[in-house]
Amino acid sequence: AEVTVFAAASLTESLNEIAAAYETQSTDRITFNFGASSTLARQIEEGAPADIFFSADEAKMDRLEGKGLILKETRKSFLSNSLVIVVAADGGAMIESPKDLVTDKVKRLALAEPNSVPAGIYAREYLEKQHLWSAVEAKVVPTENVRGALAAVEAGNVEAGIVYKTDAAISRKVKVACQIPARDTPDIRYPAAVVRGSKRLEAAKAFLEYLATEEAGKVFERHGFVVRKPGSPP
Amino acid sequence: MTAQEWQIVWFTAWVAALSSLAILPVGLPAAWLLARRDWPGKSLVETLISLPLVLPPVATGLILLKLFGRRGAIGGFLHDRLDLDVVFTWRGVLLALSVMSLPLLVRSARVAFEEVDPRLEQIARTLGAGNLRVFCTITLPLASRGIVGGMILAFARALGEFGATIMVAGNIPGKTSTLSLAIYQNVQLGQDAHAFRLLGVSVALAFMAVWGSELLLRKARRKP
Amino acid sequence: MTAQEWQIVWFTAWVAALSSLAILPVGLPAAWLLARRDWPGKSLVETLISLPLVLPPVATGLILLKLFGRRGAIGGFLHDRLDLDVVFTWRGVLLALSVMSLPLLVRSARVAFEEVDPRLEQIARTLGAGNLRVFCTITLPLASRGIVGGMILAFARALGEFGATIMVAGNIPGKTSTLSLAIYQNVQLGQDAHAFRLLGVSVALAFMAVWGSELLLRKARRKP
Amino acid sequence: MSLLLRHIRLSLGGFSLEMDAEFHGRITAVFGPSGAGKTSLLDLVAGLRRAQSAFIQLGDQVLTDTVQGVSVATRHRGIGYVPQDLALFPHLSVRENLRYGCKSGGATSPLFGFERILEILEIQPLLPRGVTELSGGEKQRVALARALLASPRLLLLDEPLSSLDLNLRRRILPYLARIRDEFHLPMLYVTHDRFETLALADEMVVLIDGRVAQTGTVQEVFSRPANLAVAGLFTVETVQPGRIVKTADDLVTVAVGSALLTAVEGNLPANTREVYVCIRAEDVILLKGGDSPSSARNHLAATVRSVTREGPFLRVEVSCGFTLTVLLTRQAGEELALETGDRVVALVKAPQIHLIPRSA
Amino acid sequence: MSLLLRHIRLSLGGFSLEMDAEFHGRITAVFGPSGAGKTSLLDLVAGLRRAQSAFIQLGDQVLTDTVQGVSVATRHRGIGYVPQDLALFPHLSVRENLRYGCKSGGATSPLFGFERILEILEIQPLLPRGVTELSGGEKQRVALARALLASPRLLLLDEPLSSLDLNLRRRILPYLARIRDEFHLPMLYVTHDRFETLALADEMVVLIDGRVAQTGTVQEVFSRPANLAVAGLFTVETVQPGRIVKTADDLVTVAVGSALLTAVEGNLPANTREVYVCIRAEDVILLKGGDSPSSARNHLAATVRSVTREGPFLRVEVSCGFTLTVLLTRQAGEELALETGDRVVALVKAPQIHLIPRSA
Ligand SMILES: Nc1ncnc2c1ncn2[C@@H]1O[C@H](COP(=O)(O)OP(=O)(O)OP(=O)(O)O)[C@@H](O)[C@H]1O
Ligand SMILES: Nc1ncnc2c1ncn2[C@@H]1O[C@H](COP(=O)(O)OP(=O)(O)OP(=O)(O)O)[C@@H](O)[C@H]1O
Ligand SMILES: [Mg+2]
Ligand SMILES: [Mg+2]
Repeated sequence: AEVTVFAAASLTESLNEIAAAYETQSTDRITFNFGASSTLARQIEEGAPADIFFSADEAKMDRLEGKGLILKETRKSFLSNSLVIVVAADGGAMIESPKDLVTDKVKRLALAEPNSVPAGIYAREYLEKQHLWSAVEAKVVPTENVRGALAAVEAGNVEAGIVYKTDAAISRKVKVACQIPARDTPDIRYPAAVVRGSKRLEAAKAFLEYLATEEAGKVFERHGFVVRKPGSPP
Repeated sequence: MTAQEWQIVWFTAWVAALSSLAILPVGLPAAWLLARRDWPGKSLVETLISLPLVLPPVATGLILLKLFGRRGAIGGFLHDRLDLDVVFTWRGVLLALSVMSLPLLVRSARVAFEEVDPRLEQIARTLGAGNLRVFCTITLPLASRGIVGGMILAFARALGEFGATIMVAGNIPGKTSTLSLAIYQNVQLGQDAHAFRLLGVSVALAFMAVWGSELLLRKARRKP
Repeated sequence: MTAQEWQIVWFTAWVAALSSLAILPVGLPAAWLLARRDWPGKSLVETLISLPLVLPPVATGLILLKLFGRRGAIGGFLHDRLDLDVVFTWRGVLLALSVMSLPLLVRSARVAFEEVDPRLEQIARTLGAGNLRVFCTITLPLASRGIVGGMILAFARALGEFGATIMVAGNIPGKTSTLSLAIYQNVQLGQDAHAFRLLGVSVALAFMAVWGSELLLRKARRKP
Repeated sequence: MSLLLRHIRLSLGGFSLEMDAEFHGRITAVFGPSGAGKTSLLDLVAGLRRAQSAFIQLGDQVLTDTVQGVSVATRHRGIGYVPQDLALFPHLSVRENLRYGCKSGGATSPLFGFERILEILEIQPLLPRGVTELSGGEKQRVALARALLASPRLLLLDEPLSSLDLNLRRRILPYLARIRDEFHLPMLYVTHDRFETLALADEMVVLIDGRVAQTGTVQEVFSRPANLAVAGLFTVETVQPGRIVKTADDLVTVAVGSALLTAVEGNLPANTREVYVCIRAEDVILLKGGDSPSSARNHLAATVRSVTREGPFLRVEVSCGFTLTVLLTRQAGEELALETGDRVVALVKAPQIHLIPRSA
Repeated sequence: MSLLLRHIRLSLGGFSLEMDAEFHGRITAVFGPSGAGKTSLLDLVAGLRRAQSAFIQLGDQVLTDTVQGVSVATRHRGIGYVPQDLALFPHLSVRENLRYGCKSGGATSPLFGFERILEILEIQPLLPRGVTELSGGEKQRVALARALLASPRLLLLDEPLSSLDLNLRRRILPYLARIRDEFHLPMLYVTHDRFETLALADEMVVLIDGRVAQTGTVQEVFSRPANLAVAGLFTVETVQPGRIVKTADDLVTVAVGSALLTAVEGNLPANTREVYVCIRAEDVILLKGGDSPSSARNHLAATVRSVTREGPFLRVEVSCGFTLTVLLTRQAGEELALETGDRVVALVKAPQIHLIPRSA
């Protein structure tokens, strides 16, 4: 059977690798549709023929679950990520801690759109929790996605940006100035679930199971994700 | 380039070309009506036709998705009656590209039709030509420069279209992935080298279209 | 609509109109050269001009960002010498819209220039008119229909442009946020009601442009 | 085949064409000053312009009837049209232009055959060319050939020979005359050329300012222009105000300047007193030295005022109580050896003095 | 002001224009059959077409010299051009068209003044119109006015009056003549009309197939066409092959058909034997009943073959050993009461028999 997976763009490389491995041991074929989680969610809402939805944030998955578009019992979150603050690789701002974002060293801060894009939403929640948001809000340059934030830092028009740890590796012209400690960040999780109405239910479930195996986990970890141990708190 | 990349290139070239042709039967009559007839609500219709240009592509994509999805008014009918799926298939790509590039053809062709001297059409009628013959043998060839120009714009736009395509057809490798989507993805993933290679291919396709049309027009002008 | 939404509407209308005008001084001469002169590499230049149409908008946006960022070749110069920032300001929006809509103007104008009878320009010369006067009083008015058509396409495209704009100018509320960006955001959030209201405004703007240009052309035709 | 035009009314900006006429002739010349409405009339007959009111019938077929709402589509009218602006199809070659309306039906006759028309109009070598690569006269011939090749039932010709040289005209005119004679193909022929009219047309309509100033046979109109405006169109060289002093036996005596002329009354309205006297230059004969008996009624003693050579002719102005213009062949002139100041006698026959009523 | 055209060579597809000529006249008529290269010549002088080789000088100023690489820009040539296709600016009103090249300099002269030109050409009421709302003749007048208003140093007129009625022509011709006389404004005037040429031009160039067939004064060219092709352009009705049988005292005797004619030798190449004999119809006099003494050298016994009425003339074909065409005024014809079969005498003066060499 052919399983169609709607997955967040940031998972492209790891999922391609995992699918290749999976296809050597299964007769099922895996087809992907990569895009922004929000786009994928909209598509599923409009009846797109997806078998599995692999989102970059819980909010989108919640929305679909609320509408009864996924099989609740299949939903699992086995990946997470963390945020980092990036600056230009050469001559970037000297930032040692998130508090420096408030100072004059940072005149502008690039974030993925803090209302709709997961990375932006997480960053905003983090800053709010640290009571930094009100001081930083005016400096924020919202971009469409992580790549926009990185490009903005590269271009030198913003002093810093907040992106996923997995994304920071994309550009050689930026460097991680400081990691945001896992305890402070909101719970960044990548939930996956089988879509209701899937005509290849068994195959979809099988692939979803495979994604949670250790074998797949290694691939995810190689690409910078944090694999959550099964049974760790949701 | 990998086999997969070649597949994307062929698919893109083919679907973009197909969409530039597919919009002719709708676009040319519409353009002609706008150019030559006065009717109430003309400006409105003209605005509607240019909507896909005015709206952010995702919005257009969403509207198309709503209409052509299995639950949509048109998509439902097609699926139930003809067992035809549009969205997330190559047909969805064709649909998105066609809709997005239609306004470019219509406006170019409209201007071209307006510039055709009606006197020539009249004289063709005295020579016994009916409306269809006049249109095909006089109006159309005389407007050809503008129409070809519009088709090139449409083709170029089809090559570059991203927002509506990804909404309607997704980015399914080997099925709906176009050059533009692949470039986007490579850019997102920071694989600039890849992206630039594909950009090069896009540019080459566009160049061939421009150059081919130039040649075509020049030959058409020399032919007599 | 909220005050913030009004601000977005005004900003969008204003910057889209400005970009449609801003591309004239570059677009018209380029179109004329393409239409009237033969030079080696013409097809290449033509392809290059239509690049922003061919490439996915993000790619164009990325290239612009690289060029016009403070560390970019052009942006660096502007920042260091003139203390002028382009990206993430309204200038960035203007830049993105201009670049994205330029090919639409150029191709339309090119076709229009090609259709102008060179005999009329020659006779204007016998009446003592220099190149500039001939261009302004004969070529330009006779090509006006095509040029206005191209400007409408450009304006419409500017209203709908999304990918390049957000890359170059961000989506800074009250500063660089355009209708198109706002609609995108609403669509992504699933706030369709909001999105549709803003879509309505976009359409109204486009309608006004279409209708205004129609009126203008009709008056121009009646004037003599 | 007759062409009926009834209660035509057509407005174009400040201009209006209003006429009522019927033509039974084979070729009807449409004469009139620039801007008189000749082209508008042809457009109307071809169905290319809508009139406010019109009834047009060709033979048995009603082409246009605004009252009944009838309007036969242009393509079904079977009308060949050579418009003033020629309107060749710029994207087609000469051959394609000619083939555009070509009907195989016409080819049955050698006169209407493709080859024959090409030969007469000398367009064989132009066939492969684009129409933008033609000279003015070449374009005109192609337009004429194109209309003929469509084997029409009615030909509308708007100054079809205006930019051709004499040689070509001399070949084409007899050809058109043969088409007229052998095919009974009626034509409306717009021209400013008196000789073309004489050579081809049998009937004539004169339009002035959108109104029919006169219709009739060519001879009638040329020899008896209905009014001054019409007369002015045909080089009637002498036009002088006069006053009728006597009427007797269908002959009238008119005082012009200090001279008295005898003319035929014709159809002058009763009690006309004030008239214009029109005399065509070639209708006057000059005698030198002494008056000799002649059948001409008017013998006027005259003095030569000027002699101008005009191509093959001599234009002589004499004064004989008024100024009279006389046209002589150069030969005749040389025999008379006319010099300014010479005393001569001018002979004019009574029927050749044309009277047009004038308000005093 | 003289116009020099030296080693002109211009290729256009299969056609080539090659000429060498100079014009010192005030108005030079450019004559020639359709497609002879008249328009091409004017375009070249105006600088609108590039030649492969050309040297053009107007007065003291070299306009084009392909050897030296000189080419004065069209706008600095000071040339007023009324092209065959008129080329009015379609987006401008008549007034704006007229004002386009208007120089204040010209307005100083009443003859070149705006008002005066409008009056002569009758375009006052057309001023506010768009040029698409004009009739053919109206367009032509606007084009002429536009060229005049630019106060040029040289006027190029390509059949400027071809679609105007006689009345207008009769007003415009003297006006052009006055411009010629008062302003010494030279003109190249393309026309097919012999009368326009006679009325205006003093010099003439005949182009045939892109070559100069003849240049000279108007009288010279009209009375002594250099060859058959040229003669054909001016209605020389009788053209017959003949053979010179005797030459004596500048007079030659030519055998034509069964007749012998006496002609002036003129500048025939020595030892010419085979010739064409050209006789203009209006140069022949017919006498009826008996031969009477006359100064004419050639008295030919003839039989009337046909009599055709042609407007104000009678065209009579007689056979006198060969076929001879004669043109008479209607008057003269009626006096002779000619009938087919009548025996007459045809008189032709020796200088009016024109001989053109022919290869046997
Ligand atoms: N579109 C128009 N709008 C207004 N007036 C017009 C229009 N077209 C023609 N006319 C006027 O109508 C009148 C008749 O025009 P038409 O072309 O029939 O004249 P014509 O007899 O053919 O003249 P010509 O011999 O100069 O060609 C003219 O006075 C002209 O100015
Ligand atoms: N663009 C062209 N390509 C090829 N041949 C051409 C082109 N333009 C003109 N010709 C040819 O050149 C010759 C001269 O043309 P030109 O227009 O000078 O003639 P003309 O003497 O003005 O004739 P007319 O009296 O018919 O206007 C013609 O035989 C014509 O067919
Ligand atoms: Mg006309
Ligand atoms: Mg010509």
